[in-house]
Amino acid sequence: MKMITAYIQPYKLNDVKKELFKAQVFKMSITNVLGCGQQGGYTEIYRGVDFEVNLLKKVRIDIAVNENFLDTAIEAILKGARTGEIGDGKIFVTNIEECIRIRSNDRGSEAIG
Amino acid sequence: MKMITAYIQPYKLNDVKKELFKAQVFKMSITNVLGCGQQGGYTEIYRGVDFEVNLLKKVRIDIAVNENFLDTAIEAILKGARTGEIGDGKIFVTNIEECIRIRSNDRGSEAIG
Amino acid sequence: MKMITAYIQPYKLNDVKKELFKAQVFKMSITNVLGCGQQGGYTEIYRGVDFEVNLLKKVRIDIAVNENFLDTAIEAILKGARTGEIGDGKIFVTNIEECIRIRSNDRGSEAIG
Amino acid sequence: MKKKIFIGIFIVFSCFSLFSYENEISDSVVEGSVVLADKTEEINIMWLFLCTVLVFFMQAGFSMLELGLSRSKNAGNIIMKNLMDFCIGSLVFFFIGYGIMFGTSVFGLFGKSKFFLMGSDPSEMSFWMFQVVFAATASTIVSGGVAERTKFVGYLIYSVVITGFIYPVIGHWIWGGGWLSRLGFYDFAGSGVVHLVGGLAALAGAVMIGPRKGKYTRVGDKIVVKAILGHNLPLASLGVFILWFGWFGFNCGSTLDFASSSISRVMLTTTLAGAAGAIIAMVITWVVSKKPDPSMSLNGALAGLVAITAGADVISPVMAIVVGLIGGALVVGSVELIDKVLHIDDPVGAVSVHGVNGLWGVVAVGLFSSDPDKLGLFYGGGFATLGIQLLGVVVILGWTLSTAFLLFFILKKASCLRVTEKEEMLGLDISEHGCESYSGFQIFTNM
Amino acid sequence: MKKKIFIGIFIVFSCFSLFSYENEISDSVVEGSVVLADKTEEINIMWLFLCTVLVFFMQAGFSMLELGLSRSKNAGNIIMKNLMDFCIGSLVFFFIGYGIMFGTSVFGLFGKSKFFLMGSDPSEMSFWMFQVVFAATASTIVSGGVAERTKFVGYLIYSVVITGFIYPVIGHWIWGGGWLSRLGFYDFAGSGVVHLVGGLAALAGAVMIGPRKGKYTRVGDKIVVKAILGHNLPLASLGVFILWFGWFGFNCGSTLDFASSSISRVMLTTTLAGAAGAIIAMVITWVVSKKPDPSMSLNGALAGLVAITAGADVISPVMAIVVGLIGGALVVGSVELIDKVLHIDDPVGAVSVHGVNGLWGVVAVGLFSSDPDKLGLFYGGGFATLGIQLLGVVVILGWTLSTAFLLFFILKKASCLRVTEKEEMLGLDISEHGCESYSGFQIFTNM
Amino acid sequence: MKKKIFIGIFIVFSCFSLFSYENEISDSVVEGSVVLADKTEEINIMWLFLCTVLVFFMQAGFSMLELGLSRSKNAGNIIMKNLMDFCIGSLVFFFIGYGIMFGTSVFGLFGKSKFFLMGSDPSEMSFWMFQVVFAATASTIVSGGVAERTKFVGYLIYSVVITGFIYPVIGHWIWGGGWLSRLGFYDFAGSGVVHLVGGLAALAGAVMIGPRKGKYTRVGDKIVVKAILGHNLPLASLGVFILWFGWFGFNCGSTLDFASSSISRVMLTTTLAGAAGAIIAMVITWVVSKKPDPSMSLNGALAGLVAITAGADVISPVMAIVVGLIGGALVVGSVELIDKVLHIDDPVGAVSVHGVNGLWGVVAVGLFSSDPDKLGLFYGGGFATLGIQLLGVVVILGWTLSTAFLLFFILKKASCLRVTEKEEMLGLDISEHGCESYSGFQIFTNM
Ligand SMILES: Nc1ncnc2c1ncn2[C@@H]1O[C@H](COP(=O)(O)OP(=O)(O)O)[C@@H](O)[C@H]1O
Ligand SMILES: Nc1ncnc2c1ncn2[C@@H]1O[C@H](COP(=O)(O)OP(=O)(O)O)[C@@H](O)[C@H]1O
Ligand SMILES: Nc1ncnc2c1ncn2[C@@H]1O[C@H](COP(=O)(O)OP(=O)(O)O)[C@@H](O)[C@H]1O
Repeated sequence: MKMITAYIQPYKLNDVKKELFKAQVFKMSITNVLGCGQQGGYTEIYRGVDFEVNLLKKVRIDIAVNENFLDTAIEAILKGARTGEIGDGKIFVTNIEECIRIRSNDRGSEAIG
Repeated sequence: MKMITAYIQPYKLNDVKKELFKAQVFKMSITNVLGCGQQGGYTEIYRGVDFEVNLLKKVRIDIAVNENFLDTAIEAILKGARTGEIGDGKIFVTNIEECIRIRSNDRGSEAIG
Repeated sequence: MKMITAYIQPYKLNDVKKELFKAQVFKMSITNVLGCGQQGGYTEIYRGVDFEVNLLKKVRIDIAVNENFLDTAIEAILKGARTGEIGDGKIFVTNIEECIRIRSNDRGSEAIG
Repeated sequence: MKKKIFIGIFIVFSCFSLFSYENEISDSVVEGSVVLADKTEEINIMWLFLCTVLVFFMQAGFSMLELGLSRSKNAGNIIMKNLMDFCIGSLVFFFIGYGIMFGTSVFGLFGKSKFFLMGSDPSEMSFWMFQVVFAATASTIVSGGVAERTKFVGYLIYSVVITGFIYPVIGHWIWGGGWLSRLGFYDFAGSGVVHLVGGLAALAGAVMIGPRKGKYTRVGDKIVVKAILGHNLPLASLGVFILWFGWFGFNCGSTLDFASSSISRVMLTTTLAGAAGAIIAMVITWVVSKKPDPSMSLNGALAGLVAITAGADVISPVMAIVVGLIGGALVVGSVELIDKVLHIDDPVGAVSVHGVNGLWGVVAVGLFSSDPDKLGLFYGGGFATLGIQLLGVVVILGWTLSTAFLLFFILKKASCLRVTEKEEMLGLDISEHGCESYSGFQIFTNM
Repeated sequence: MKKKIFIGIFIVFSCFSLFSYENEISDSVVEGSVVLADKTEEINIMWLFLCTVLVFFMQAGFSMLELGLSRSKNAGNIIMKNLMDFCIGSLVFFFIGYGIMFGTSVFGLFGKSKFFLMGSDPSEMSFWMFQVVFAATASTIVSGGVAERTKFVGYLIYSVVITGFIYPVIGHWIWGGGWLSRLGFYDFAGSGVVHLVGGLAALAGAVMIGPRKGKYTRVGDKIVVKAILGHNLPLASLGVFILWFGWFGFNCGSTLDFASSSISRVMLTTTLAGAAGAIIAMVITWVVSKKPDPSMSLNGALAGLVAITAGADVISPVMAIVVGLIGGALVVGSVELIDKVLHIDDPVGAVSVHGVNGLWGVVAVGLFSSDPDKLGLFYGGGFATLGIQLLGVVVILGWTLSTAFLLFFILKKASCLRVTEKEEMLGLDISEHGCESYSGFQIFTNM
Repeated sequence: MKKKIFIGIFIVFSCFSLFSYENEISDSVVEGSVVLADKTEEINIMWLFLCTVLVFFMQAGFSMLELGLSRSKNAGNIIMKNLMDFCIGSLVFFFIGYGIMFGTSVFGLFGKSKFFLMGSDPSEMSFWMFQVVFAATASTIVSGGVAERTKFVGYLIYSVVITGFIYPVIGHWIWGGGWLSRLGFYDFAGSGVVHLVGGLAALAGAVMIGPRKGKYTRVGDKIVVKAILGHNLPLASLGVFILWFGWFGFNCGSTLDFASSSISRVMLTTTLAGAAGAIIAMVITWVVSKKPDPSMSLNGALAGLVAITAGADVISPVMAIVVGLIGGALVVGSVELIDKVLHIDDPVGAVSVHGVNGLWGVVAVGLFSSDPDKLGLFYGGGFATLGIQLLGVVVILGWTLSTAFLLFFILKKASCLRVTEKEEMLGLDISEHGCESYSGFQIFTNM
């Protein structure tokens, strides 16, 4: 089982979700984060004083999948999130050792979906 | 060392915390997330127009534990969070390679607790 | 590739960022979390009734780095976040199996930075 | 002789002309004073207009205060309750409430005319406007006491009954020429009629509905009281400022007459009592819990305002400070008592602010009144004024508690009173209104 | 004889004295009434002052309402629009608008004097103040309809044109002694002049600017309508309370005369219509979507208020309830129609609240007026009043839609109308104003 | 003869009756005008009531503005400061402040009677009410300048001293019949007495307390200025609307007489100056930083309002626009100067808005007054009016800065002035008041 963690542009969330649903991935958890990356941020002026916004709003999506779904899910995210511009984000994959459905105490790959 | 990441119903947080404390697990980090799962969401009507809420409020708990605490902690979470209804959530376990206490630079399993 | 996850005091974020920048680490994602740790919280009184605040505001920083950057990044975080007082936080390191830059579909360690 | 007759006629004529002229003059003078009287009436309508809009605005104040002191997941419900108790209340008061309160009295018990404001002149209409915002105030007080767990439909029914029956009847007794007023009971601007009635109804509601889930938990054989924090202190404070702003209309307008010499005095006593209440509440929380508590200080200000309301025109400025100080102390003490000892869950402190201090305000008249017609105990009036004020308190307690408990009891039996546990946890916004009040904001709701 | 002469002289003298005295008396009476008249003017200025500040405060109400019903990322832009349409509007109205509206009429078409308030006396100045807050109201209504996507500079230009030209011209026709008023068209406090004009301009703006990104998406050959939730219902509700509070000034002040016998009646009808509008909107959403919708109920209250505005002084209290009920129903229906059928994106419902109900208010005069001079259809007036009211509607529609569409068309051509897609997604706060409205708050913005 | 006698008697009688009647008439006329005079006083109390409540409501405006422009973690503290400076201030002003300001003058330096409002009639009480809300305004201005780092107890002490001593003394000099007013210094509604005093006290406070942690950081030998964003722009904008709303009472009420012919003019100049100030602030930020800045535009509106306050009744409408424009420009410039050059940390711009523009307002009278008694420089008055106005400025500067610096110096020595660094980082809500202002909201606080 793998955990896919993707950082994407907030306004791309709907597209990503749509693509994931198409790919039969229905479960995920979403967090809003502030990202610091190549995009670099921007400078605004508040009451005459510059302030640097180098933490940009991003959305983090966590999706736990079984191995066989990994590539489909990643493809879906890429499709939904890519604009080709700096700031599109990153996808990280880590290993999950155990997964438990709280409701039923199901464990392992059957608990994931 | 393992990281337990649990997604639970927000209103179960207090119960889960209580169970964890009983099980001598006192350290954790909590994030609020939006979850998309079997629960499916609901449809509401805003100014005459349907809007689908398919991102439900969930709470994410991250607990780093030493292996010997793993099962106790998971049991505690299950006990505190289970209602038996859809939406109860999931627990994921991943491996932690290193743990450092910032204050003292302690490393490894002694830094966890 | 490793994921560094650090929980720090919110007001130390600027210092940590400064140290990371010095160490040539420019990419990170930041989440605000509530932490429960040794610090223990405090009790306040609201309308005559005690309320225990045992979830303290913390900031979580996620930094994906290549192995060769791991120690530098950790050092930077330690330097920026340490005050020596309880509540300084923890750093966890986990393994990343894959990293993908959404914009360009770059994979692996070149995608990280 | 002709001349004499002529002279005689002339004189008679001149006298007549004098006479008729006298009439003319006095007519025109009367006319002049009629014009004057006319303007007086118009100016008075303007005065009532001014005070009415101020009191109307208190609806916003109550709304913001209740919003601020409760949780975000119920904000939309609170908005609806506060909007609807005014809207429904004003129609009900138009249809029947006003008639019961101010119609021709039947044995001093209730009024029986003026329903639908039949045959009202402008003065009466402006009087109705001033009264309807008072009725709405009494009604909306309850909203805070039963917040975060009441079924919306139950609240609507409640608000029909209070503005159509409970409030107008007691109002008739005291302000509508009914029996209590005939005995000499004095409640200038409504510490009793409005606030005590509202506060008691809130008490009945809070008791019948029971506490919010998680407020009191039994651990062993001890009940642990948990604080449930309000989600928006800035809005709560705005609410208090709005209420205070409106209170000037509430109290000063109760002279009903722009030419009353009491208006300035009422402004003064109102200000001083409110200020004193806030200060003492701050001081007490500072001493007791080591930190001056904002939400309690806000309540303290309101407590002082409620307390002075009954006697704002008969209590001296210095004594108004005393009344406010006691009011502020009472609110701190009674919030703790009601919460920690009685375990009645009153999210915004409606019972303490309006009930306890409404009562205190009525009694304060009996103690501090310096009005020669109704001297208070401390001004040499003995127990005469105080006695009748205490009687009034008993009557208000009896009437309001019995009717309000009955009402909430029936609502409970009819399953219209409380939402399910699940709905409560989810928040009334979603479960009762299908809305989100702070869409997009990340809000942590673990209770 | 001497005596007789003496007597004669005496009599004549006494008659003279009587006469001269009569003059004296009547003089002093005249003097008395002169003093009175003087005060009347001053009191009237005070009356207008009171109503003006109330209407001014409606700017805050509109601002809070629009803020609450749109997304957090555009809050700063909404603040700027609402602040600036008043600021710019008041200067423009001072320079030219007022002159066009109330200057000496040129063929009943527009005024041509009083620019810069040249040669105004205090009464005129207070009248200007009362008028400028009305002009600002008309102007600010549009803000809500074009919210969340309009270029700031385009909005500023729009607000110059409406307060300097569109509004004053139609205002002249109806309130400034122009041709429509001469035909007998009646719009007491501005359902037509202010609200319908504002609502139509909002319609023109919303159509020309197009919907917010993501509001309507084509799926297959069906257009899917998405709800875009407002971010702060508490502020929206505060806005409605503020608006209602101000509305008392808006409607009652439109008597322009504190001594008018209509004031009380106007307060009453205003209250009842607003209440009825809110209730019916709640009931309809409750029936249709199973849950009573707060934001629609708030709109319902405003709808009732807009609807009664044209006839607040000529419609009976009971009929005011009917007018409000219809208004509340209209707002629910037309919001759905405009959104789901016409696919016009009006974030706060400005077209429905002000446009549709402004129109309804003007027509309602023709149906329900019980004023003997302009009896409505249901009061035996036949089609006389109704006809002229309908004519007025047509004229307002024609004038406002043509000028507003032209204006927004030109703005569009000049690329001053809409921000880029990227700016819209980022939010106007950052892209147009370089600010954050809720710094620090974690806000989830995925649209 | 009998007849003649009879006639004679008759005539005499008729004359007598005429005479006595004359007396009767003139009596009743006198009576009539007595009634009239009476009403005038009552109406005036009503006028002061109206303006007083408007000015009172400015407390809410200041509170919301300060809240909005500072960080969420200090919101509860700001609420407490704004509530308490009114509450404590009004008691202190009742006890001693008013007496010092308006009591019998001792050498034109301070008053020595009327403490506790001893022996006041209704008119005096209403005048006190109007004055206390002014005093509270002066006091609350400082709150914004010292926000987010001041110890609560220190702030309370400060507010006792300003309302009990600093403000009343200078107020006596200018408004209480003291020496400055005798020299002809003119400050209509308080640009000097209220705003300049408040602004200077804020300056003293901000300097003595020092900047918020993180505001200015030394990097090498350069000081880097960091913007600390306000957390709630919508509340800040609401605050400005409330302030403007109240300002009508502030300025127009300063006529102290409903029958004053200036009221309309004052409304007009107030509106135009505020509007002009907002516009120019917007334009300047637009030009300089490419984007029109909301918070600065809000400040601009206030700047215009402050600037016109001293001369609202003697400056023509067109010149009011000029005064407002300069005021708006001054606020933008001085905010930058104070922050970037002087490195004085004034979170809400209190020094710029109230101090700089208060000064400008006082000077503007010397330049633009068209009042024949005190013609301004540009109206042919030479340096006479200007000179005395400048003298007044110097006096206010001298008095306020010296007393305020001394006060804050003592507070600092007594360790009552500033919270610890840790408390500041944690936020004053938790450290000073043990409360959370936005419980549940996820707020990102990294400063
Ligand atoms: N090494 C990293 N560690 C943690 N988060 C990262 C890392 N790299 C990127 N991110 C997240 O991804 C977001 C987008 O990164 P960015 O470099 O701007 O994208 P792109 O590579 O497409 O230009 C960042 O704002 C951050 O939240
Ligand atoms: N595969 C997954 N990946 C990420 N998060 C998940 C996954 N499955 C469940 N979750 C999280 O757990 C929550 C509960 O899941 P759900 O399927 O509704 O619970 P249950 O399985 O008990 O019905 C979801 O809202 C989501 O936040
Ligand atoms: N075992 C753990 N699992 C998850 N989060 C932890 C764990 N230990 C600490 N944390 C996080 O780190 C924060 C600081 O921990 P704490 O024990 O107070 O620090 P310190 O060890 O320096 O005293 C906590 O508030 C929590 O967010």
